[in-house]
Amino acid sequence: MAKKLGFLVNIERCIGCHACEISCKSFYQLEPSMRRRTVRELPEDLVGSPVRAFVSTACNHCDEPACQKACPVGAYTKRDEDGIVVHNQELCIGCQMCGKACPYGVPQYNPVKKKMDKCSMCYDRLDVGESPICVSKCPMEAIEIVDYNEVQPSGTVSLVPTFADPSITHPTTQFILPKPGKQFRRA
Amino acid sequence: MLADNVSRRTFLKGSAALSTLLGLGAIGSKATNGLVPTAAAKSNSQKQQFFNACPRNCYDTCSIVTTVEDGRITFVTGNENNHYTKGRLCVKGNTYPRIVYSPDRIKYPMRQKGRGSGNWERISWDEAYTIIAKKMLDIKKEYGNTLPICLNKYSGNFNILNYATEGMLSSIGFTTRAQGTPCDPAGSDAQAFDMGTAYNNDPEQFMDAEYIILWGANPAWTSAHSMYFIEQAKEKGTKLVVIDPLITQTASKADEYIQIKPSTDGALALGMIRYIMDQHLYDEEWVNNHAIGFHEFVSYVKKNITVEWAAEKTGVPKPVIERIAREYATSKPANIWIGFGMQRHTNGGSMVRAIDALAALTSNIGKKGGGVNYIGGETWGFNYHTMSFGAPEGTEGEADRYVNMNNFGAQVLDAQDPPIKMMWIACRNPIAQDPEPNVVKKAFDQMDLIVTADLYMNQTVEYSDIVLPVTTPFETVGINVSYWHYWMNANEQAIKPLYETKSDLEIAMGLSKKLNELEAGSCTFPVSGNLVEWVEKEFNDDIRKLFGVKSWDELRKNGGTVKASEKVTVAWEDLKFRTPSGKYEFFSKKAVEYGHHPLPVFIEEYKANNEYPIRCISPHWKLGIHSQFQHIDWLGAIQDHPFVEMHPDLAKKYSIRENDMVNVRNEAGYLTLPAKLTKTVPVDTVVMYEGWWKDVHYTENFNVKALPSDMGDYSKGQRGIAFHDNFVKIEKA
Amino acid sequence: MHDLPLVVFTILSQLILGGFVTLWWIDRKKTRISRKTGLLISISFLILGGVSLLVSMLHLGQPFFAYRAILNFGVSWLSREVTFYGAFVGLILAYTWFWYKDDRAKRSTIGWITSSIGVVAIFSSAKIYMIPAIPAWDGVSTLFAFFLTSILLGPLFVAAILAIRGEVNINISGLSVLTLAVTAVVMAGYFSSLLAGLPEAVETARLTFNHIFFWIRLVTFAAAFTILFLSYKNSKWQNVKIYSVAFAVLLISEFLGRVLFYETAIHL
Amino acid sequence: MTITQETVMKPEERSFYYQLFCHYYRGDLLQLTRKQWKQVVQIIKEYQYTSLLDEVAQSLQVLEEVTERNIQTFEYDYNRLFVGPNKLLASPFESSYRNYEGNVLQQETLNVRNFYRYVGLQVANEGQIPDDHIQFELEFILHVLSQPTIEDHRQIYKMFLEKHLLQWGFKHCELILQNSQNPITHAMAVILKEFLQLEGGNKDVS
Repeated sequence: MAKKLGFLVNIERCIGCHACEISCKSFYQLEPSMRRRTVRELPEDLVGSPVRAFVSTACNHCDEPACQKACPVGAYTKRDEDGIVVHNQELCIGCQMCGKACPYGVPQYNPVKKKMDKCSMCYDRLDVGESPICVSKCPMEAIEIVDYNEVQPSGTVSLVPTFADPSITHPTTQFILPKPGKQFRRA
Repeated sequence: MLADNVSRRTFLKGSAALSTLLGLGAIGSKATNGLVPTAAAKSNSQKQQFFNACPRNCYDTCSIVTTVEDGRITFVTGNENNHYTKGRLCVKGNTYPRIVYSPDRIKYPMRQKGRGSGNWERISWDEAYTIIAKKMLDIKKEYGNTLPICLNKYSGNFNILNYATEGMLSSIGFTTRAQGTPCDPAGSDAQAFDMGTAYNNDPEQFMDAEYIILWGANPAWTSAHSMYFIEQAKEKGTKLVVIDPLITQTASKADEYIQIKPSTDGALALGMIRYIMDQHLYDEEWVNNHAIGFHEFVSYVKKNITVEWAAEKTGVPKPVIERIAREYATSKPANIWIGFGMQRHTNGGSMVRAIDALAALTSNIGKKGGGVNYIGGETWGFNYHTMSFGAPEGTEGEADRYVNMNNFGAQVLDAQDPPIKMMWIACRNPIAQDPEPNVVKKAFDQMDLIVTADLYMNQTVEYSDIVLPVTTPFETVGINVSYWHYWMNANEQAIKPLYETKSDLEIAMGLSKKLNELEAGSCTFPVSGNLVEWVEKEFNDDIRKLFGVKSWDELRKNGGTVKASEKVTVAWEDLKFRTPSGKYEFFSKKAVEYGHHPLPVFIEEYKANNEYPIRCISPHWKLGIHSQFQHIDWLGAIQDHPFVEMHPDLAKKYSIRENDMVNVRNEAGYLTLPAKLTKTVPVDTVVMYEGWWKDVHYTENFNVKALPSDMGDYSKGQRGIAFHDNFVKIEKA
Repeated sequence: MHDLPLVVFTILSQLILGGFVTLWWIDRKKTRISRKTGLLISISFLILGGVSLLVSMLHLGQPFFAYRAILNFGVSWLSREVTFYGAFVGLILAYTWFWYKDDRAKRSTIGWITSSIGVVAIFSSAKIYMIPAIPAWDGVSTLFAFFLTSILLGPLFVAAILAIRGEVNINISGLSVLTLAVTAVVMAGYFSSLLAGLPEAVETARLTFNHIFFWIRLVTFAAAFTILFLSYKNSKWQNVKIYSVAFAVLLISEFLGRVLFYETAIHL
Repeated sequence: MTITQETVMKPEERSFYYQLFCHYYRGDLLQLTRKQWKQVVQIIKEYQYTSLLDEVAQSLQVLEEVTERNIQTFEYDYNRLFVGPNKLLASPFESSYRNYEGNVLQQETLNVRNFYRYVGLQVANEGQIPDDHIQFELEFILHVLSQPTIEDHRQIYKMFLEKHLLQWGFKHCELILQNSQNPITHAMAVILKEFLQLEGGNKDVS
């Protein structure tokens, strides 16, 4: 059976350090404003008592990618073998409809190349048995690649606050939400 | 070297006239500065990998793997051979390619005409050395000694070879030195009184702990690699307690977070101790056999401390204190990590002694996975060969003179007989990082010559006469160890030094050469030498034995990193303390010698006055280390301006809304920055992160006074700074 | 503004469709339009069509590879829009040819095909924007808006030119008044659905109401309505000036409305 | 003004300008006195292209009339623009204009290096100073122009110009003009800009 690869982002582990984002950027030598992965601050009342919480997201490699439907040149393909949504920059004409259509705003316009750009789950690394940069460079090991056809991890969610409804494109990314700890705060 | 004759034949009158006018041959005739015929076949375009060591003032001191293609760095990442770095760098380490290849690096030695004018002229290294050496010799002639020359160097680069700067200055005679550290002194003294020295367990042992208390430490931001082990321990069932006045990123991950009133941590520890004593949860055997002064301590506690008092003092409810005390005392091993922030108070050292006592009487010291972990230096036993040359024969005087790094400006101004006339600054940005920067500027004004060696333009360089361009770790050779973990990392030269940059060691050799040219025998520092030979000289038998590696070369050939023998990774495992008594000292005569109470007692905290009622804490920022990294644009894309965090209730009192500009002011100065409202800070405290200087005309130190902490002079020569006993008033700007 | 090329393209393409259908319809109804006038109007569509295609390419990062945009016809509404719109403009060329040849029968047939293709092109165009990622766009109101723009601008454009040429005085104001009324209803429904929708939709409504263009659009809309209503009631008001003014006012109104459409779109 | 086909320079004139700017970016003109600047202007004026362009003529006049004060601050301004130690106001490195976030020693630098290598040249301290410093690019063109023995030397010259110098030279001049605080750096930027314009010929090179 074909694989269904997706990111599993452990928000409980994430310390919002941005190493995933910057290591990806450094490895792919992306322009200053470009981010294939971004770390975002979550609302501080996420688990009730105030905490500093972050979530790291990249392309969600959706089951029904809106980018693919929007793209007029067919630059997007969802790989049969593992479901990775790949953007072929060679074909891209920079119309930016994919960025509009993606509920997560993932494809970003590269003002220097004048083409769109997005996370490829480092498929070329995966193909030779290496893990994606963000996965292998997160100091907290908070990002994993999971074959969701193989394992269905328990306690994960596909929706975190501020995120788009997963029923639109069926993103493969799953999240582990933080567990609230006890807090004794001064009055 | 280009075929001049061909050029000349082709150039007609204009070109010839220009060449004559400039007094130069045709272009291409200056071999060192232009294009030359290809010397060899095209350089190796294959991918090469080198081991580097992150030399920053950081717990994690990572081992780095640098990919080089065509002689240039294409990727920098962590070394998997190092089980602490685990092949992963922090966010800052990931920006190294940008740091090396930014067009804005300082490239050449330069001289400023008019301090602060921005009028710089490029000079050669020879000119720079000449100006500096002449000034040094003039000073020696005028004052009969070299004490008017002052070195202010600290933690910007901990490569062992970088001690060459200190060594070079010692090689000309006795000079004035900025002494002490703004970092850890109060806590280090406390541990020195209690145990003889500060010595921590291997942080990888968080995995072995049953119970972890992070006391005023925020490793999620300042030691991401430690945070990994803590999180892993938590996931396998270890309880994680965080005690902090702020809900830090680390506190956000705690099983239990306890918000304590700042500067009352000693009271909490003593309250826990009282409960543990009352409940007989302490290890009687241990305190009797391995400690002295326990009975005196018991009577102090029984007489002066109650849990109710501790609850009142700290703001932590009595049942919580009791429960945490019981849990801590009954979990084995239980691990405490004391952060540096906690001791940056006027009672910081005594608070650390109280926490040490808590760990001691529950016999958590000397246990794998336990410990009262603060800082350590067991792996630092190098030869420091660069500092071994001594003063030249016939040097007047007996020793270097010290000024307190933590009150640098004022003490430089006060220094007389002789006054300080020349300053050498390396691995430091005092105008951004010192308290009361305006006083430091005044001290600078008094100098005849200020020399700064640095990578990038900053406030201190702006205020210097001569700037010397230095190398990044990737362009030089070195060896690094950590004050926290137990690994030793080799630093190979991965690329040629860009432009005319030199390492501090090369600068030391160059200057020595010039000094000896101008006055033979005026400097004992070697005038030449190969960097690899220099680094090999740092190894001695103790280091070889400790790490099981013969040489730097062997280290670099075998993975670039090696961990010290397991024996040293458990602090005080043999329970042979380095105190005068050889035991753990609840009662320390040494403390008395330095003017402190012999016991770990509670010292009243520094309090706010009515005019400046709000505490202002300036902790470390996650996207920088002190003044380093924060100006790097990759990180600027994440956060591009400084801010002050405040509780919404406090903000409301001053009608301040999110992003409103706020004046933060006290006697020392003021700054204006946008507000960030968050319930993660207490209502009576504001927080500004340390080290921001890019694009603003201030630093957070503008309103930090040079208020000393209680300890530091025993182990570091000078007391620390009570950075967090800083009180301000705020108003909407 | 980044999406300006799209504003211009959508308005122009919709105008051309409305205008084309109007011209074809009048011509088909055996109303006499001189060859010269027919050719003139037809060529003006051709020019506007060319301009609209060029402008739309400005929106691309790689305008020279615009032709690739038809590759994903099977899936992408944008591909379909490009294909159908390209065909539409191509067919206008053929239609124009038969004005030149003065072959009314062929014109009629080709016009019929052209009109249908044009409708499909504008339908595809609307479908591009009906995406869940942007709640303010994701509804039939987008479809309505695009076709209503066609019906508002196209016939007026043709009527104005016919009036200028002094050939046929067609009474277009009835249709326009009706369309404006429908537009008003659609707009009211649209904003109430935004306000009742997702937070992003509410934000779009808020941005729109706070935008000066929205109020200018309302005023121009009311002005056009008044003029056209008077024109509908009073044949004296059916002349070159009135049609031209009404067209100009409505063009501004629609243009500003379209700017807002892009400007206030809030992504999920 | 528009540049017409007729204004294409004679080879020796072209070589002269490359030589002039190469010296300029090598820092050789920093020490010139007022009198020497006058002489430089005299030499330049012997060539026709200067008389064709008002802006250049104006700049030459500025250079002719420089004051002692101007000469004094020239070096400071030159360093602020091209040398440091501050954040450079007009980086002299091609790669800092062309690649992701303006790093030096990137792919563009290697492309430039390949050109040098092709004709048997390299930067003296290769790997230490980025090969695409404008000084080297100018020197390379000068070399190619003066070596008819190099096979395809016209093509190499043209290709290098189009693929490299003209790709960033204008942006560089613009930055100088924006940030210059000294009449000399300003005037030299105007002359360089117009010269590059001419080198670009009728081609639309931006």
